[in-house]
Amino acid sequence: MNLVSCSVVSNHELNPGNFLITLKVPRGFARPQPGQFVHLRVGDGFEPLLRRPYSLEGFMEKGSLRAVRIYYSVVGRGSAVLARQQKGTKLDLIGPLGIGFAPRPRRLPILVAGGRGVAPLLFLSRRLRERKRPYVFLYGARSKAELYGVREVRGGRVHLATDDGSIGYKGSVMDLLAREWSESGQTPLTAEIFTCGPHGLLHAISDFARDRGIRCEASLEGPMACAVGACRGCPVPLLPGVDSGRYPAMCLEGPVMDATVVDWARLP
Amino acid sequence: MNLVSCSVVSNHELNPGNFLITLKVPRGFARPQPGQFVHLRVGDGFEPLLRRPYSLEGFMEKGSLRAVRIYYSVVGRGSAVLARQQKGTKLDLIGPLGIGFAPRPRRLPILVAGGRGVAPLLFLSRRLRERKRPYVFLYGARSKAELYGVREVRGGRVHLATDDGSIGYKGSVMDLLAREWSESGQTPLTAEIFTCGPHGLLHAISDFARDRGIRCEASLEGPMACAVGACRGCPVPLLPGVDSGRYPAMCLEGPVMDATVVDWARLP
Amino acid sequence: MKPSLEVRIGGLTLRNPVLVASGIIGYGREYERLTDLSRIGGIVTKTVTLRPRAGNPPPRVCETPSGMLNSIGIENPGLSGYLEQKVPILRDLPCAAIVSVEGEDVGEFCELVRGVDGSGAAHAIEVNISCPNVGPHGMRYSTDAGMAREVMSAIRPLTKLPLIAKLTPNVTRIAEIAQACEDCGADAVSLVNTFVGMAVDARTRKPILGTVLGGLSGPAIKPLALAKLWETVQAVDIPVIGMGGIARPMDAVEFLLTGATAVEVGTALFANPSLPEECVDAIEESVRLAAGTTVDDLIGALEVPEGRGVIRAGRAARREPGRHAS
Amino acid sequence: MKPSLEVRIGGLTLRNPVLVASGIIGYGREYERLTDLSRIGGIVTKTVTLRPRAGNPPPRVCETPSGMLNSIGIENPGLSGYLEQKVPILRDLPCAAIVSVEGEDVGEFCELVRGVDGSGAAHAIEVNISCPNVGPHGMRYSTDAGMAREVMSAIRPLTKLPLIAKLTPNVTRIAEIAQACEDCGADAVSLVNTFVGMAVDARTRKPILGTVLGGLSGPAIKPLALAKLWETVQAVDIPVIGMGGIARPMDAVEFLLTGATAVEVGTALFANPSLPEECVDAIEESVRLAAGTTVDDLIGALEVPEGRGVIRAGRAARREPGRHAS
Ligand SMILES: Cc1cc2nc3c(=O)[nH]c(=O)nc-3n(C[C@H](O)[C@H](O)[C@H](O)COP(=O)(O)OP(=O)(O)OC[C@H]3O[C@@H](n4cnc5c(N)ncnc54)[C@H](O)[C@@H]3O)c2cc1C
Ligand SMILES: Cc1cc2nc3c(=O)[nH]c(=O)nc-3n(C[C@H](O)[C@H](O)[C@H](O)COP(=O)(O)OP(=O)(O)OC[C@H]3O[C@@H](n4cnc5c(N)ncnc54)[C@H](O)[C@@H]3O)c2cc1C
Ligand SMILES: Cc1cc2nc3c(=O)[nH]c(=O)nc-3n(C[C@H](O)[C@H](O)[C@H](O)COP(=O)(O)O)c2cc1C
Ligand SMILES: Cc1cc2nc3c(=O)[nH]c(=O)nc-3n(C[C@H](O)[C@H](O)[C@H](O)COP(=O)(O)O)c2cc1C
Ligand code: FES
Ligand code: FES
Repeated sequence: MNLVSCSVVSNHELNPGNFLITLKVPRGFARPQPGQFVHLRVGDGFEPLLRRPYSLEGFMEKGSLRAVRIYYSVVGRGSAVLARQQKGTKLDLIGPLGIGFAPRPRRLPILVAGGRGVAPLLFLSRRLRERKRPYVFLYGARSKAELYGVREVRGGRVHLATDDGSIGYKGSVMDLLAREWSESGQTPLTAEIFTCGPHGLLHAISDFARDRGIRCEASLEGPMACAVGACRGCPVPLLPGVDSGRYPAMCLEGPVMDATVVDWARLP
Repeated sequence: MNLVSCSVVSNHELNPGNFLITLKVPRGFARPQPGQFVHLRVGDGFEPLLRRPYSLEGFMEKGSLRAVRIYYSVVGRGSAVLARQQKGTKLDLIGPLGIGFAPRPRRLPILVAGGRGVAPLLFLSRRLRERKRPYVFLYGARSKAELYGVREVRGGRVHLATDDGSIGYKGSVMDLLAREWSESGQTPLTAEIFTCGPHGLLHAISDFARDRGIRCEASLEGPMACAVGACRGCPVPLLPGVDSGRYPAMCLEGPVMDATVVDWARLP
Repeated sequence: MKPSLEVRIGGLTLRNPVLVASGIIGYGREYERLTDLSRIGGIVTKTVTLRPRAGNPPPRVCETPSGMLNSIGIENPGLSGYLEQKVPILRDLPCAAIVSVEGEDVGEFCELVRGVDGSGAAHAIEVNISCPNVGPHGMRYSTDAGMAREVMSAIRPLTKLPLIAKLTPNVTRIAEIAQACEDCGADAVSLVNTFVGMAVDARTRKPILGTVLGGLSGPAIKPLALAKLWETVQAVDIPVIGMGGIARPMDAVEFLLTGATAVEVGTALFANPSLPEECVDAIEESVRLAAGTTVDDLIGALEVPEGRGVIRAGRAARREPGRHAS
Repeated sequence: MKPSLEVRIGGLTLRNPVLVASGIIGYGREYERLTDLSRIGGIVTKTVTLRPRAGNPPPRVCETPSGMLNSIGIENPGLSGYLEQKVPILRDLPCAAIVSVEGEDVGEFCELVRGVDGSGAAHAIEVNISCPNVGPHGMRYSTDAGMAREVMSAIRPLTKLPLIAKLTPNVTRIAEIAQACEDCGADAVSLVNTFVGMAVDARTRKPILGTVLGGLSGPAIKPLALAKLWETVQAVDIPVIGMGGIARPMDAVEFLLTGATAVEVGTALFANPSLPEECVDAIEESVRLAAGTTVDDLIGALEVPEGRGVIRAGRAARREPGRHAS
């Protein structure tokens, strides 16, 4: 982990409200793991005052050139400022931070993405491909227009779901997962789930996994101040009985956590 | 006076730290007098929170097209935000506001400009030219590079002063005024002074004028909140005895005021 | 069907719960070309004192991060000036005129209330017992429940007009002052006035304001104003008028949800003179979205987890204390 | 010749007057890769309580205009956890380690001071009597001079380490609390802790923080923090450590000019981990510009017009009151 300055290589709106930004980082920035995030200063001045945490959608390295990619939605002040940053602008970020996805050897990784939650899973899928590991990629969005990066997914079986049925399975990616699981013949000993998306979806998926004893890692989100474990501002509520009421710090023990111990009902 | 939306026609840095911005205004914006100002919202959001007052450097009218010009220095947050506004950006302003210069009939107007204070005097000089009235234009700056708009001044006699002597009289425009006045043979009954610039300069000029009984109008500056006379946030300190300790509102009874009654020592 | 936005402050019914705060809009005329007063509930005038006041030496205003400091010094024409110059202006207003008054002692408060009541132009009186210190009295009226009681009980018998006590946030327990005002017959309390603040120019090594200290207002104080409002609505039964940092239309809704019966727009009016009207629209829209029929469906509708965030002051003391330690 | 930036807090001499505030930097290690602790005066640890605390339910932080609200709930490992896990970390710090402690009653404060004193790793103790309410005790220690006196006089005999009383700004007269601490042997007071605040989500109609109320910090409160500092330095003779909204290097100079002997950097560290070092540079540069030789040439050097802005509290009461009414 390091504080490094970075410069905007490109920053485009890919579909309404969703942007992809590429940031050039110096060699001082360590190679990140899929699921790790950076704490980005989106602009100078006090609006916004705090950095914003973003999962990495990808990491590129060519010779001495290093760059990270972030896929983000404009939901408020910080992301609005970020969306205005032009090519060449200098920003700075702290990272890589947190704990990423940890696929186990000899298990089929089932990646389940909801909406813009696809970002860290695209990063993971590329890593799996490099490792020549097969995987399943389930991706749900409201409509075909909001699907991003599908064509990028290679070396794995992709199944899509859209609320409006404009492509793939018509319905939620949760239902798609249920169908695929039952048809796949996989067992908790042969496969595991990696997911990211709206907390409502993650909640449903973790219930599904718990009921069947499937190992399931989810990437969480929530407001953060320091992002390095100092301020304790990012508590993750755990289910009663788990770890005696302690609140793990999302920035330090997450953002990727064992979904089945998270008390989703108490997570905003 | 009105609240009107405006759009940036152009916004350029003319010399280090000094910009000229042209804003297209609707017909709802009344014809301004030289010395009047506008209260400009330099950007959205809370940084800065308040509008910024700017004297008009000029007003253009072509058919139904109206535009105002502002010559401004980047000295802080608001002006820094303004300097970033690109062509086409929509802003809004309140104006025209305040009381402008009031040249008397049959008197020679002597315009004395210090630095960026030249703005409202350039506007005045054009108006005098339209009226076919002769005038004298004394203009001082640190160096030749910082002189703006000199070539624009027509129909009047121009005398320049620079601290470094890179052009014109070497020294302050105050000394230039003293020299010109004594050589001109003008009297308080034949000429009057209109000035704008750093308050230190205005102080000196108003002392000079008071000692000789010369009528002298100066354009003041200071922080403002409402700029329409409501908040009383812009008091002008007057000399003891003048108007029984009342504080006129700069935005309402100024910004152009009789320089010889202002208590410059108490004006920040 | 259009939801009703009417609210009542004592005997006064307001078209809607959006007012402009004292000291912001003068006596209304200054903004008549900029703000459509016929669309809002009313305005509160600049505070009127018994004698005319020239106000404080410059500079009187200074911008700070998301806020501003002011030290105007209640520049105003005094009661006689008010009666001669301002009353006619207020009579022509297309909205309610709430007249703000401040005395240096109980006697002055009484004279002022009598004078304003007699003038006929006022729909209500906002009693400014909250101004950061003017003269030797310091902030005593605003910071001491006993003094507030003294003032309110002295003026209550002098007028049938709704009396709104305006409180300072610069106290340990604002709810205690609010309760004192309620006990002495105030029809409502309004809060917050400005927070005592200061700005320094490190280069000149001088304070920026001519009076060194000033009052902080603007978006910077909104979280503090909401907390003071929350503390107060738990402690009194009379209407509470909320203000402090309202700068976006939805901010007004936040104050109503927290329990304010009406809101006052302040500093942000300088940047956006249409803000009061936009607040009215946002409130109406919020009532609609909640499938409500009147603004009462918003007031105090904040959903708070059991026993959380309750401040223990006077009447609220019975309940569980909140936790919010750093 | 390089000006000396050394300052003394009781028996402790700091390399320079820049510290990092409690709750911001943990115990130092969390930021060792981001902030060069060898260039600053020291850090104040996260507050340690007698028993371990899990902290408050989420969300615990929320951004506001130029500020942030937090309701962490003093999550910390407790005294025993401190002794086992944190003491070794503090021993290795390249700067002074000031340990912050908070008890729920006088007895707990005593146990904590004994424990920290015994641990050896602390250069000073910051006594957090200012935290917005934790449990039933509410804000009593911080908001009542008598209670402050009780705590300080009980712990003073228990240690030779410098005792710094950290005060809350959520009181009518902070100077009175500061004087009580001075009278009871505090070597210094530090201020401000956070201002009680609240944020509301108008769409969900819920408070944003899990605890409803939280503490406001950041640039938004800087003008308020400077005013509290100004009030306090006029009332006590012991060093005052200033903080609240320091976000740019020159902000630190503003606090020193206003009378602070040292400053603590808080919230802004999250955005700019190098800020403490930049503050040190700005202070050194300001001493130079003023042709000074030591930082003492800055401390309290603010040029204030005669009789302006003086706050009447205790020892300062003799002087003329300031005027800063709206
Ligand atoms: C580890 C981590 C990884 C993340 N990765 C991504 C990513 O890859 N792409 C992406 O678009 N976003 C991501 N987020 C969320 C992102 O940080 C927030 O959306 C962002 O901070 C919003 O900032 P803002 O200033 O635009 O919105 P704000 O003005 O801060 O808030 C606007 C709205 O967004 C809500 N909000 C604020 N913070 C968050 C948050 N952290 N999560 C969800 N809602 C929030 C607020 O409640 C409010 O309703 C991630 C968050 C975390 C903690
Ligand atoms: C009637 C009037 C007409 C003006 N006309 C012009 C003009 O034509 N061109 C131009 O460049 N400026 C003009 N000004 C000054 C201009 O308004 C300020 O420079 C501007 O508000 C600075 O804002 P800022 O946010 O950039 O600086 P701030 O961040 O507000 O302040 C930065 C520095 O500038 C100082 N400052 C702040 N406000 C003023 C002020 N009003 N005057 C002088 N110093 C100030 C501050 O003390 C601080 O040191 C005029 C002011 C008035 C009242
Ligand atoms: C320039 C200015 C002048 C003010 N004058 C008065 C006043 O005369 N009487 C009063 O009760 N409040 C006065 N106030 C306080 C406001 O009415 C309001 O309580 C405060 O500004 C908080 O609201 P805001 O943050 O929306 O501005 C003044 C505020 C400002 C900014
Ligand atoms: C996330 C967070 C946690 C804090 N925790 C503590 C704490 O444990 N003890 C304490 O005395 N102050 C705590 N504070 C208060 C700060 O030390 C400081 O007094 C306050 O934030 C004002 O300074 P600032 O505006 O520079 O942040 C905390 C502040 C924040 C933002
Ligand atoms: S954000 Fe500070 S501990 Fe996680
Ligand atoms: S700025 Fe408000 S009265 Fe002049």
